Amino acid sequence: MADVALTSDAAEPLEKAQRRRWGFGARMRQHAGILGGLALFLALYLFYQANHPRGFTGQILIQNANEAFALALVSMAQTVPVLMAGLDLSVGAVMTLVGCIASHLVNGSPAEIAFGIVICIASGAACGFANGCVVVYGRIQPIIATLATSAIYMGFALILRPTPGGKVHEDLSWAVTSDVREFAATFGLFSDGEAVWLQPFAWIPVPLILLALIILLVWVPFTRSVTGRTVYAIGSAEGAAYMSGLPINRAKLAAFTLAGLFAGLGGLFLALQTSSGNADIPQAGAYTLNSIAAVVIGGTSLVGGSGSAIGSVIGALVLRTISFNFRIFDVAPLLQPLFEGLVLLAAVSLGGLKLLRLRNKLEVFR
Amino acid sequence: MSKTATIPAPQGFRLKPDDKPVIFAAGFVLLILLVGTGYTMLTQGSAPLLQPQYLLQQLQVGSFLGIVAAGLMLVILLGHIDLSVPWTLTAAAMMATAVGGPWAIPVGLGIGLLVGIVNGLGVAYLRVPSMIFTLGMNAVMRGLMVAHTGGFAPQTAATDLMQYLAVARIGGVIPVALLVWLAVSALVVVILTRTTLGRAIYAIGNRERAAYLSGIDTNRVILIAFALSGAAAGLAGVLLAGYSTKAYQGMGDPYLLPAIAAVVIGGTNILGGRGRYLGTLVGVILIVLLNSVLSIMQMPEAGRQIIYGTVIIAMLLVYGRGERVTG
Amino acid sequence: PKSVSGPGPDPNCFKPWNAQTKYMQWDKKPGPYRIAVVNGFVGNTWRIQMIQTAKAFAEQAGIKDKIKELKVVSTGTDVAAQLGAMEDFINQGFDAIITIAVAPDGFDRVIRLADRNNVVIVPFDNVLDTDKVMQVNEDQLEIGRSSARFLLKELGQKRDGKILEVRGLPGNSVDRDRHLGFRELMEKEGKFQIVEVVGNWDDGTAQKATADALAVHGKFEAVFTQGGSTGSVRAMMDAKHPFVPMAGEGENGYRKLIAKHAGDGLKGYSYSQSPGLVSISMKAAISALEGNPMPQLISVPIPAVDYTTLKDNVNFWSNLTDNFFAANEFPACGVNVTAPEIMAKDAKNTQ
Amino acid sequence: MEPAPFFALENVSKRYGGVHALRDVDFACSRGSIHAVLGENGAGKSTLMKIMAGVVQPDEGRMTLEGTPVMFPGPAAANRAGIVCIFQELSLMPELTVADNITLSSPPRRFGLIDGRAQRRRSEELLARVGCEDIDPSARVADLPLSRRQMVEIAKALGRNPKLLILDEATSALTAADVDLVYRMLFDLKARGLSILYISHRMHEIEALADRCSVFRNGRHIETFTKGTRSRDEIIGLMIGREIEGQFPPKPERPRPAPFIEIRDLSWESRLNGVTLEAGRGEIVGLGGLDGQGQKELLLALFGVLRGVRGTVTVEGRTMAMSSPRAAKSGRAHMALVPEDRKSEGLILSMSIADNLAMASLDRLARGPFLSARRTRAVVQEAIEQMRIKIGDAGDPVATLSGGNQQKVVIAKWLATGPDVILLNDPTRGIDVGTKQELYRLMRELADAGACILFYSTDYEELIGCCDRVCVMYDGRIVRALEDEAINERNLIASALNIVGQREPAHG
Ligand SMILES: Nc1ncnc2c1ncn2[C@@H]1O[C@H](COP(=O)(O)OP(=O)(O)OP(=O)(O)O)[C@@H](O)[C@H]1O
Ligand SMILES: Nc1ncnc2c1ncn2[C@@H]1O[C@H](COP(=O)(O)OP(=O)(O)OP(=O)(O)O)[C@@H](O)[C@H]1O
Ligand SMILES: [Mg+2]
Ligand SMILES: [Mg+2]
Repeated sequence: MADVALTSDAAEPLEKAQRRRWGFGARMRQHAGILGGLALFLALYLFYQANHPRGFTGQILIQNANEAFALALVSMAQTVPVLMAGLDLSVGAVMTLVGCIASHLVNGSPAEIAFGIVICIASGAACGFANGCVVVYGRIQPIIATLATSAIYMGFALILRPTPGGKVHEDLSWAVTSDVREFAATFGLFSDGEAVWLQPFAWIPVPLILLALIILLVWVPFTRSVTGRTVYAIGSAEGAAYMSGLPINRAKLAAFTLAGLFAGLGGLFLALQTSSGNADIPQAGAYTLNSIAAVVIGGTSLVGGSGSAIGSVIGALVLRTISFNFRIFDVAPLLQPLFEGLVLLAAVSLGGLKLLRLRNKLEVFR
Repeated sequence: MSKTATIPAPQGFRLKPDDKPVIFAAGFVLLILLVGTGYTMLTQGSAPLLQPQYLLQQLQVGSFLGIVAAGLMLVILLGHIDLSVPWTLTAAAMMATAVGGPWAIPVGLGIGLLVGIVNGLGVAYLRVPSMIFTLGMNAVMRGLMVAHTGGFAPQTAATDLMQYLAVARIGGVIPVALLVWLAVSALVVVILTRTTLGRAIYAIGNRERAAYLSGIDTNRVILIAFALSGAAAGLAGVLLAGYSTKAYQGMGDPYLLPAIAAVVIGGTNILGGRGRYLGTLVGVILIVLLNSVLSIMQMPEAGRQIIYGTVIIAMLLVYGRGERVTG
Repeated sequence: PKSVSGPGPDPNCFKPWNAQTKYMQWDKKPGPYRIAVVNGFVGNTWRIQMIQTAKAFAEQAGIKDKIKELKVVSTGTDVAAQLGAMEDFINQGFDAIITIAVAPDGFDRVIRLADRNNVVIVPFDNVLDTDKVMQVNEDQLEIGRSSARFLLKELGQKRDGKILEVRGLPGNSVDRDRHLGFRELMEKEGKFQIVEVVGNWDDGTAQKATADALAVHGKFEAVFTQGGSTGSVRAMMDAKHPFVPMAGEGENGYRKLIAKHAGDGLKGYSYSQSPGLVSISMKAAISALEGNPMPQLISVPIPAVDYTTLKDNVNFWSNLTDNFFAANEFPACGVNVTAPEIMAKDAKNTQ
Repeated sequence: MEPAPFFALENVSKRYGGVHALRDVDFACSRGSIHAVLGENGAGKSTLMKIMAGVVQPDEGRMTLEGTPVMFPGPAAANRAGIVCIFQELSLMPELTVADNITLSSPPRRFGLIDGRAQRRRSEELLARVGCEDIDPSARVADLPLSRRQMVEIAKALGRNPKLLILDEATSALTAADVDLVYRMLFDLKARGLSILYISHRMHEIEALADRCSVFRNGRHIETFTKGTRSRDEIIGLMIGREIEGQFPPKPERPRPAPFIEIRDLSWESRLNGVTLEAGRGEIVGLGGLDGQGQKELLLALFGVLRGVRGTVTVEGRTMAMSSPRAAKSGRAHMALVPEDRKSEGLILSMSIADNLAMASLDRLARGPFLSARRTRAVVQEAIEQMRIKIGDAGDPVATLSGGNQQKVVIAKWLATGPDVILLNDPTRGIDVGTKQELYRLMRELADAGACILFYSTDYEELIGCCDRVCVMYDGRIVRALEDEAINERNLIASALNIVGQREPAHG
């Protein structure tokens, strides 16, 4: 009797507490990071398009898509380990290595090309898997493990391509770096891309379509799988995840393998785009560091547990768009690096603003 | 150094686990020397690597990396990282030579300190991940230096004092640079083992939340650590300029990754909270000798890269392994 | 562009690479022109000097009125970004694009677009492995050979002993060509033991690498340092290694050292991959836009001096800093911006 | 009468390095019964449970499940066998939503992919089963108070429809109201024939729930008996191997001292709505009420952890700024806070006991920037003796201490700073009776020595037992202050539910 009163009353104030916290606003706040990134990107990009002599045309879109694709994929790759609260410093190296492999294999008859592409994707995944093994069975911190493996992968890349060069299938290279119509035309599909039903999409750049496919067919299923969920769980609280009987090791291996796969796809595209391979150490480094920046701008927390590869794609786009604008405006060439640095610093520091909202200082530490 | 209760031992063992890195790294240093000597024996029939002047020269060259690593270690112990080292170092060197005269060195150190403080502010007070903020700072410093060189055609000649510190040898034997390195090392050891600052650094590296609730001003500690790291980079820049008698664009680029590797090979936990300076010291020597011997053996770049990677993994497999998760 | 037969205008400036070099011709366009310089990596003195030169040259009388707009961007060591930038300038309707390629391949797509839009692309310094564009460079193989020739001359009768070769950036075609040229002669001429170390064209790295080599090998008969030559000399001085004949780049510092120590045996040779190449490339682009037939591969004479021909304030400047590259002007081409003019400017006239 | 064993262990032993966590233990539990496991900190309870749940493997011994021998390589295996454990250290992922957590290991799927809607529905019904409809499944666990998290943890466990359910101090942070929910759920489960193992350091819970009790003492299974065959004192005797006389120290008979610290309508966000209270030297003032009514926020606010706190706090008439723990510690009211979660907030587990003890008083131990090794050693020694902390070597990581001793370290590290105002946030959670008694004694000694203590507890017995006054909080304000006789179970619960006093809080 007293009990009844007790429970019902007990629930009441708490319910209020909950409501106070879990309105629409809270949901938004969960995605604040990614939304911020999106806003930043739209602002910068529309500004660029609006001021471009040929703004809002197919060519510009294609050119930008081509430029952004590799970085976008490498950033997606970086996201997965970061969700597990680990960094992967080898994404740039894996991209480079796969690019070098592609410059040897992706050429010749359709069969050979298909085979080459499969090998490229497989070896990207294999590199990732190797990282996973070092982390899981070697029990070495991801950031260091991948720092080491990246050196090894660069070594292999240098062996495959002591000096830049190689060849990839020209039509394929042209097709994947153009819009849908060109793609169809190159391979004589859909009556050379003139099919009526195709026209609404004819202007879409192929890289964007590839990106969308990768997200829909690989990333989304991953996040909705138990393994994917486990990755988030590990980033959030590894011990607890283990106690809950989750497959920790499998998830870690899967995560790094997926990272390798994405990075590999990036490398494959870069090879197609440049129809060559180049074991360029500074370039690999640049991609790795940019991928980290992209991940953060995309609203993924470096301490793990929350974020999304889609955010990282947006982050990558933000980074690219910053430099787009230098081509439109007259910035003294020797001041460009400075501006670039400042904008990057500002972009990543935006996250610091949420501190102003923070009321409980303890929330800083997690 | 001896009684470092601050360095936690997982399973109740005491000093053993943190001696391991030092011992193994030292062993590996010997191995490198032996391999190198084997090579020279075969090619020249002489063993120059075992002669004191070679080793002293390596220590002289190594002291630049050593000083960078010493500063970086403070930051890594916090569980942070400082990617702005390359262009902090360069900026310090370039500004020092640009100013020249008696003010050269103070200015160089000042620049380092300044960049460090900005890093500290960003990381501690804005709570931007150090990984990213220092990356941005690195880009900014590069931008500044490009504009500086392009715009002002600065003087780039190192002052005599800078050259003295970097290349002079006391009695023609002991490199002054080495003494500078040792001085810095002594300072870091004292900070880490004997001061409240050091204790706070380890505490924050382990669990900042608890440190904060113990009334430690964690933001201030982070700020100081980054400032010190910056200053160390600045000092290294000044010395390096002295060594090559001038400051030039990009002179800091070859120092970041080796420094990180040295700290980690020395047994410092990259996530912070654990590690002793002696390890870093040995780690630096290991990296420097490895570089030198590979260069002597005319190892092609590919081989170098693969060997670096393998060495780091191998060393960590021996002693750098984390605990298996069980709740 | 259509493939035509030479000769083109101003042959001692636009010198064809060799007899086989074919000529290209673009449709004549009315000036003045919009020219873009797409640089890759920025953040070493050479690139900065190059960018400054480009801007100074655009102001030079006789050029100024032919250029409506000059835009310079640096894309960093990222081939995708560089391709994007070039494509962007094509789309913006620029007439010519001067570039230092981040990689020798992968520009096929951009070249296709450029040809469609009748845009002239001129790679220089790091050139492309293609004959579809007009390119400007010094003959890197020849740089290697001439260095070898000089050293052999200075070594007199001596045809054995150790030679130190300090190479440049691994994997870079310039490094490869200079190396091949050098080895070609040295190995033909004598039975030297050539010790090879990597210096990345960077003073500090070259200095360390040289120091290591000296520590191990004791004495060298001669030294060839592709870049970062100053570092190599410093290392020898630190190691109290006697001065020996040496071939190296065109850094002012290196030339200062030669001038100072030639008497003590530093018989030095200093070729220069000049940042001034950018001016010639711009000039070539303009000439192409004016409809002249141009050599597909333009060979720029190698500005080289040795300890006998060094002259203060002419081909080196003892009172200026070490870092810049002394050879900047090419009188034969009417490129008259000297290094000091570039590198001794102050803030306001860089904007 | 004796039901057939469902899960049985035979002479199981487990050692950690030198420590015998369990020695040659026989233990069995049967379906349809709630089986309590009692023992001091470090007695081996958690280890036993961890073994049953497959988290750790025994060194020796056999386990049989319904007669057939089993062994579990990991928690996953045990789960599959129907053995589910709610661990003392919660096993939730703070960044994930409640729904994600509850359905973590076997989420509802469509076409192999996790089905968000079904998952939400499932978690809602599970939460309903433990009577927590108020928890929004899409809330992040990190944003829930500890008590709510423990309820989520329980819902999560139910979600795996266990045959054997283990609760290892799973209720340590629950308030009377929640505990009551859990009771009913447990009885319900028992009725359905589940076997339930229940670990708690709270006697009244054991008495209310258990059918049978097993007592452990330093790794050995001392005795198992049916409830009611042993008196409370006998049981405690079995647990700690000695008799303990009267659990709470006597309260002093004296007029109420003059206020030392005065808090005037303190407000923060929507969690504190004008708290006014004062406490004098020598007083132990309890903070009562349901969990999550702002007690923790009050302590944090005083300690300078919260931003944007309105209201005034005066110490001996002087206003003090609540800017940071550092200020609170070194300011005129030398404050000390024993925080909610000792493992993440109170201690630095991987650092040595000595370092932890010195952590709060670093600047008092320093000469200039330098730490004085001598002073430090002295302080550590004193602390260890004063608190009777059972340790091997002060250089060992504090993680090697049992929770009880860990808690002592937390308190000792603050006593070393010689505080005037001591804020205690549920300091006895998961602490065994013996240790609790020591703490109570200590609190009283400190008070008598002139300290002023604010003591929040979720266990009303101890509020009754050791407080001079109890201020009961409801919805961020103090709804009732109880003094001596008035401090009793009835009043506490009544005012906790705000049954007396104004029914609805004034603000919206
Ligand atoms: N991971 C471990 N490493 C070393 N020793 C351990 C470990 N876990 C348990 N022990 C030892 O086993 C003993 C029993 O630990 P256990 O956790 O079972 O105690 P408990 O009964 O759960 O105490 P509490 O009431 O605090 O939960 C401890 O005293 C400890 O010495
Ligand atoms: N790394 C370790 N080394 C040695 N012993 C350990 C270690 N980790 C835990 N223990 C032991 O395990 C036992 C249980 O540890 P735990 O952290 O669970 O304490 P606890 O159960 O939280 O205590 P309480 O139940 O009072 O809260 C403790 O007695 C401790 O001695
Ligand atoms: Mg326990
Ligand atoms: Mg326990």
